[in-house]
Amino acid sequence: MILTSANLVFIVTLTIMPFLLIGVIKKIKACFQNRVGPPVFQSLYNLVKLFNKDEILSKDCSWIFRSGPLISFSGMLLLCLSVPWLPLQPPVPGCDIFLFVYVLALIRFFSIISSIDAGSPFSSFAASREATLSFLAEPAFVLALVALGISAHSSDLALIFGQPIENNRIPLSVWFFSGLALFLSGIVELSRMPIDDPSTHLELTMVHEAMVIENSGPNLALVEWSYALKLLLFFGLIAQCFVYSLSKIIALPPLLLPLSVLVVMLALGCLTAMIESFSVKLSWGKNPDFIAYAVSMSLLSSLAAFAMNGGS
Amino acid sequence: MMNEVNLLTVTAAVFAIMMSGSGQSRTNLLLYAMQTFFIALACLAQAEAKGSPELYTVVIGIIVIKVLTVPYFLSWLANKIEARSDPGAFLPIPLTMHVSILLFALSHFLALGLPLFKGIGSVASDATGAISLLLTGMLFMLTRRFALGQIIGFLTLENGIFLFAVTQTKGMPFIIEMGILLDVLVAVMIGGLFVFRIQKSFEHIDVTQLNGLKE
Amino acid sequence: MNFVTPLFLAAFMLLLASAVLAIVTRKKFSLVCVALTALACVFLISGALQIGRSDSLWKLSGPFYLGVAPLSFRFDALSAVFSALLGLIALCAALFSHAYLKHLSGRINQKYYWCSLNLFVLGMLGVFLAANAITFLVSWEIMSLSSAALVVWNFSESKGQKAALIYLGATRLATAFLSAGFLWFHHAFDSWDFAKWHFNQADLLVPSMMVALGLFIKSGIWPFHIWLPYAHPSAPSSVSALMSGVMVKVAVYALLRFFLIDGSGSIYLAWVCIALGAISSFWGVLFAFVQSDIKKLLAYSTVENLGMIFLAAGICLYAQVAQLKEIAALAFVAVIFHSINHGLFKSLLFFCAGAIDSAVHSRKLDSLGGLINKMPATTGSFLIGSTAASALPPLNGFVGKWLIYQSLFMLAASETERAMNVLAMILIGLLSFVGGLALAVFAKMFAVVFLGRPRSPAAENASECSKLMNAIPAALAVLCLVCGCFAGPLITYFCRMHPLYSAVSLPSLPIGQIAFLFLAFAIFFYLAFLRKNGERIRYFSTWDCGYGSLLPKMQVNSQSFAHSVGTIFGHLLQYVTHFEIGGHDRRHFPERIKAETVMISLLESRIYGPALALVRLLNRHFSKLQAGSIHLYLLYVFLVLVAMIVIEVLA
Amino acid sequence: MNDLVLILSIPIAATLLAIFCPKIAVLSRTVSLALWFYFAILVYLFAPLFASKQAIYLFAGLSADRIAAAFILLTVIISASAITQAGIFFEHELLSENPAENLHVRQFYILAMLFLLSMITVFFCQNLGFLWMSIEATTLLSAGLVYFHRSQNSLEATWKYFIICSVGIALALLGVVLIYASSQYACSEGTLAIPELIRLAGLLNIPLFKLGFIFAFLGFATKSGVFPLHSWLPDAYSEAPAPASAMFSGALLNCALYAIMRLCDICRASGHFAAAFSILLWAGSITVIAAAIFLVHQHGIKRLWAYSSIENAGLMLVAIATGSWSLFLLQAANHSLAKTSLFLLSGNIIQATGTKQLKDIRGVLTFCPVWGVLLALSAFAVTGVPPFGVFISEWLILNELMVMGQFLPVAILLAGLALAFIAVSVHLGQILFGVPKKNFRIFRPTLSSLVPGLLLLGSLVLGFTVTPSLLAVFTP
Repeated sequence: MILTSANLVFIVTLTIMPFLLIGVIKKIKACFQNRVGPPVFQSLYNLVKLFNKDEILSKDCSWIFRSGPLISFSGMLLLCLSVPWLPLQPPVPGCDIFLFVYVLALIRFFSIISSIDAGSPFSSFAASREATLSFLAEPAFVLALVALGISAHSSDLALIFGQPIENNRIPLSVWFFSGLALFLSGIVELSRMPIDDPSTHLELTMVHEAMVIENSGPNLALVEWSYALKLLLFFGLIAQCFVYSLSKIIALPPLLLPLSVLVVMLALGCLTAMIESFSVKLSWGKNPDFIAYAVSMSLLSSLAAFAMNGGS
Repeated sequence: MMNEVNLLTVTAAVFAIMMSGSGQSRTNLLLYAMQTFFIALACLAQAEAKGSPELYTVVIGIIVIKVLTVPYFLSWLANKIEARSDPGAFLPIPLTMHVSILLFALSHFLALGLPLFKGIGSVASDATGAISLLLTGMLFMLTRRFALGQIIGFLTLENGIFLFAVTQTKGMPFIIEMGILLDVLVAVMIGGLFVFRIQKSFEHIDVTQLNGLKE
Repeated sequence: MNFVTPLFLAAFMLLLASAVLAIVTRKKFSLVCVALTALACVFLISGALQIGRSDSLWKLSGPFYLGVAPLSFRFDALSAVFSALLGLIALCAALFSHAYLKHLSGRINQKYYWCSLNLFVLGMLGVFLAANAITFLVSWEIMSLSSAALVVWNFSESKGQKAALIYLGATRLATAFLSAGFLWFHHAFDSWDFAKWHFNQADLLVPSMMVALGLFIKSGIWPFHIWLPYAHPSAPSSVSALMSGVMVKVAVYALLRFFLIDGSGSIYLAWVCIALGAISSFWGVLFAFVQSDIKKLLAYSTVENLGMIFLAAGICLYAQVAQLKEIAALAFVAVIFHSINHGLFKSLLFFCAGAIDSAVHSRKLDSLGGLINKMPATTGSFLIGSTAASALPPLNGFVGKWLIYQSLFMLAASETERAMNVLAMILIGLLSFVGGLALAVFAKMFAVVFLGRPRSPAAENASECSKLMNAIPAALAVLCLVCGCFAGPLITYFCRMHPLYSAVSLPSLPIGQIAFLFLAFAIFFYLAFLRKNGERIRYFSTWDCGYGSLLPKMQVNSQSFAHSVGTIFGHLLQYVTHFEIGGHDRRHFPERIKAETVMISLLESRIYGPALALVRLLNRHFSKLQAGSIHLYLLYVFLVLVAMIVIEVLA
Repeated sequence: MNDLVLILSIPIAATLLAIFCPKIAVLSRTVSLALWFYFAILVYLFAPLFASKQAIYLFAGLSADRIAAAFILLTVIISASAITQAGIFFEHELLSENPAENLHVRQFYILAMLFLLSMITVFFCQNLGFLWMSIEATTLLSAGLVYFHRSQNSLEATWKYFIICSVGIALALLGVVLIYASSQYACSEGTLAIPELIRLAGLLNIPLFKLGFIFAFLGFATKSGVFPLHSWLPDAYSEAPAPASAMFSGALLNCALYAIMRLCDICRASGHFAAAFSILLWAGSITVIAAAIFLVHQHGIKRLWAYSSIENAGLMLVAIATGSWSLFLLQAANHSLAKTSLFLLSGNIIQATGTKQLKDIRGVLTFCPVWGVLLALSAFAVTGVPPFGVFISEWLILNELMVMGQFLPVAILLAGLALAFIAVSVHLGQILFGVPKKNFRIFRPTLSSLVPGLLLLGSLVLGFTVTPSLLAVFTP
């Protein structure tokens, strides 16, 4: 890989941005709660610390338990490498929407089974909820991407997101609604408020945190890291959607684009933090109602795609 | 000549109607014999009309088998198994007779409606008698409680058919008429045997109680 | 030069010989039967591979004739693919059952089993090769009856009988519809040869629908699927593998042969296929989620997969009519590819279920658990099977699903009716939903069966079964992986099977590269982060909130895992709880409380139950006619006489 | 005349033997051997018939053409099989707890032989009058067979059979009379000879003929068990001893239907086949569906097969309605082979369990796998499952109807056949599987399944070998 400036930006994004996003969210939440909050890169420090720690495993668990985090991390990294970042083409080419979605599913599959592996009722319970939430949110996520794909006449992510702004045929409304749908389903997928509370430690209400309740040491580090990458991946896609829709209104200079994506990602982090500060966690039974919004946004986006597609 | 035949067939039918009005086995059998006798007479009249010698044999056959042997055998059977009086089923016996009179009227209309053979002249009233016998036989079978009654009903029905064959055709082939007679004889013998068996194993011959075989 | 006919003939003869031998010989027949059947399957596979793209007809001349047409068979690429699948799965099944039957010994009559199994394979082979309607139907019925015989292998168990009866009933209905359709086609074309039938005529919609209906019933498409969750679990696992892996594909094959190759003239069939396919994929996976018997769960998953296959078939039919060649080609390949894939992974899973059953003597999810340490080989195969069944890359299940997605996507993006675009979009949403559920289903099954702690003493004491029983699923697992990673050439091959699609270029799927990268990453990170601290691992009990040791019963089980789904889809999955409170003073001091939750099957209680009740009611009324009274019977004679005369006079 | 002696010889000799030979073992073996020998004689006698079209003339009004010959051979095969099986049946019966009387067994043989003779005569009749008489004779002679067990139930069944069939046949006589009357328009004296009637068919008085047809059809239909005239049939089939039931279902049913076929011959020649056609078609279709509904719930094993016979009688009526006698023959042959096997096997099972009640017969596959498997295969064969012959003949019938454009009857038949299959399967499942309720006394399992097995094989062969040219042989 030739070390161009674009690639440099890419590598920096991939290494720094995930931790930065988590840090920003935590910091802003702390601000709203009148706390100082941890340093912005606290999660990175945590990671280093965890990698140097001993690991405790349950006596009942098997190799599946350790394979879960490994697979999620490898998978997330792979996905991050195969998704375009606005002007940057991915190093791993040929990833289409469905492959993307199903690699995510593969990761989910292994995280579900590895969380049940130790036989802990808490993590298994969370796994059940995770499975339920994810299949409910799946249509929203897929349809949002497919709507984009239909407008772009391709299911290849590189062709949907990686187009130069001037040949971008996808209309504003599709970008916008898809972005919204992705954001809402991202809240579900990333276990954020109001679906899941990542900061409490009550086993019975959590989903993601409870799933990894048995993990420790390097194993937990991989989980945290892959979560951070997932955050990056989702926010990256969402941010691109919004940047594109923005670019339909204001002509952005090409050089500013990568920067604007990063800015929008941070802004999304702020938004998430604000939502988490101002909303309460929904009761379990209300979750489908929330997901329904995500699905409606994706449906709106697909309708928009059809409406705009007819002309061409 | 034709009138004679008409009179004879109608008389046979009237005997059948009278028969349906009685519950006494022996009376039934006597009336059956009378009815068959008049059929034999009708047959005789036909034989004279057609001048066929074979029909005379048939007449003798009828008299020997159906007028004498069969009623005698059946009344012997009725005596033996002490089946004297049939209480009747589904319809009171007098009413049965009234219905059979109605059937007689019906058979008149039926006979008029029949696409009959016109070669022998006006035969509608002959057909009336035959059909009436047939219907009365059916009614008899349907309204008698005793197995014996069903045999008598069957015989009456068969009489009707025979009468029909005799009066409405130019005479069935001889061998067939004799065959039918033989058939009746064997059927009555076998039927009688079974009636006897029924009496032995059920200690009655009430066929309405033979309903062990059903769904 | 061409060994196809002799090879197939040899396969036929060997299967027949094996069936007869099973009955006739007295001792040691099991091994001979296995050998003969396996040899037949090998011949079958090699014959199928020989066919390639040639097309030949083979009439069984001589004394064999079926009333209206001779026994005749046709070999072409399509039948080759399916008979190769049959040969493969049958080979596996025969070898597997050799080991598996020991576990059932005493309960199963081996003669009966081997005879029926061989006839079953023979019947399926006949269907795949049949060149005319009569040969097709004869083979079809041999297949159905012998498989029904296998479903009821345990003569004294009433569950199996019920299953077999439901199955027989369903299969007979299917035959009735097929017969009606075939008769009609014969009426239209005056020939029994499939080659002379053309399904692409709009005025033959009704018979086409009848044939399709027969196929729907046989393949267990909603709402005709109810036999499937009864029949598949009741059969011995090796047979379930054949039934689910190959037999239901017979209907898919017929659909391909009749409608997809030839094209259906009417759009309605496409709509029906799409609608029923979509509903059954959803219904199947939803009901699979709440099952707690491994094989029943797998059976419902078959309903789901068949639904997807029929959905793809529907899209293909639509695209053919709408002249969208590329989409049609994609959907066509999807139908074949997913049929094969499903055959591979589903039989793999059923074989594993058999292995579990023979090790633990239970198929109830709630009495299993923790088998990963006891049965490592089975676990590995099952994991691959589950991932394939949840359509996860890089396994073959994903490729099939990807093809369906792609065809739907292209349909949504294509310039056709707007309604169809929207429908395709909705179907994508539905499929992704179904995919998510399928993932949850298989994650649940895998986790409950293999992970955690054993939920019963039997599971605690389980041990790995014989090598043969491990090797067969493992071989299938390798095939699943190969079919997934090297999907490209296979897709091209299948595409060429249709005369019109050979020139169409399809989108490519870089699944091999992705899989390779993934593996490389995983190995790298394992070496980098996890392996080196192997000596720094400490073992402790699972987190128990500090309350003390967790019992195996406290683990999540199949029902509790599915609970949230049960509440969301409460209208479809109707649970009814029965309480039984016993004791001297039940109200104040209950001594024994028993609560049982039962799920009401909507279709059975609302549709099939009433239909059956109607037949019974008719029977009851008819029985009254036969009341035993001779007077009544005589009356019938007279009434019929009167009726006939009246009809004659009126006419 | 010589031929007539040949045809009469064996049954009469067997009858005489049964009258004078008190040893049942000797009697049963001799008679069964004699019947197979008889079959060989008949094959020898009819061989020229299949080589040339010339009918075999026996006596005034008695002659045999190809189809009659085929039916006679079928009847003799069925009877010979039933009588062969009867040897084992009676052996067991005589050894059972309440043994049948020696005399009754001999009576059975006497009646069976005479019954066989009367059935054979039916096929020879070329005269409606003779036809009627021989059909009546079958009733009179077979009534005694039903009464073999001397129980109340068997007596009841016999009485119903006797009375209802007699009434039916009496009505058929009226029909014959009417047809005779109608023929008087064609020739001065009138005639009952079938070839003569066919020749003069165009000149018959049509209204009278139609009326006659209805009566005659009704009569013979009563005998063949067409719904709702079938009422006697389940009782009689169920109460008769198994070999007799087999003869009833396998041979007698064909006789009555053959008589209807003969009537249709005349109809067809008269050019008024359409009326007869629709009567037969609808009677057949209704019978099939009604029998299927009756099959849904049954309490006796032989009653089950009796209803299945009714269903098949309906099918045969439809076959006659298609106007293709060879189809009728094919369906009759297939049904007879499979159904005889079924009745004989059921006889074995009934003897072994000591009950006819379906609810008490369980687990046949467990206690005697040979019977169980054969029973299942026979039942499948009867319900028209390929590759057995009934499937082919049913298929041909349905196809013929399709060609004629009769879609509704096809639908009815398909529904009826499907329902019948399902219903039979349900009962079959209960018979074959489960845990036996009572003790079984199995008697010569292999020997007693030899005849049914061979019959089943015959059905299988018929399924795989029927060609259009073979069918064409029987088309007049």
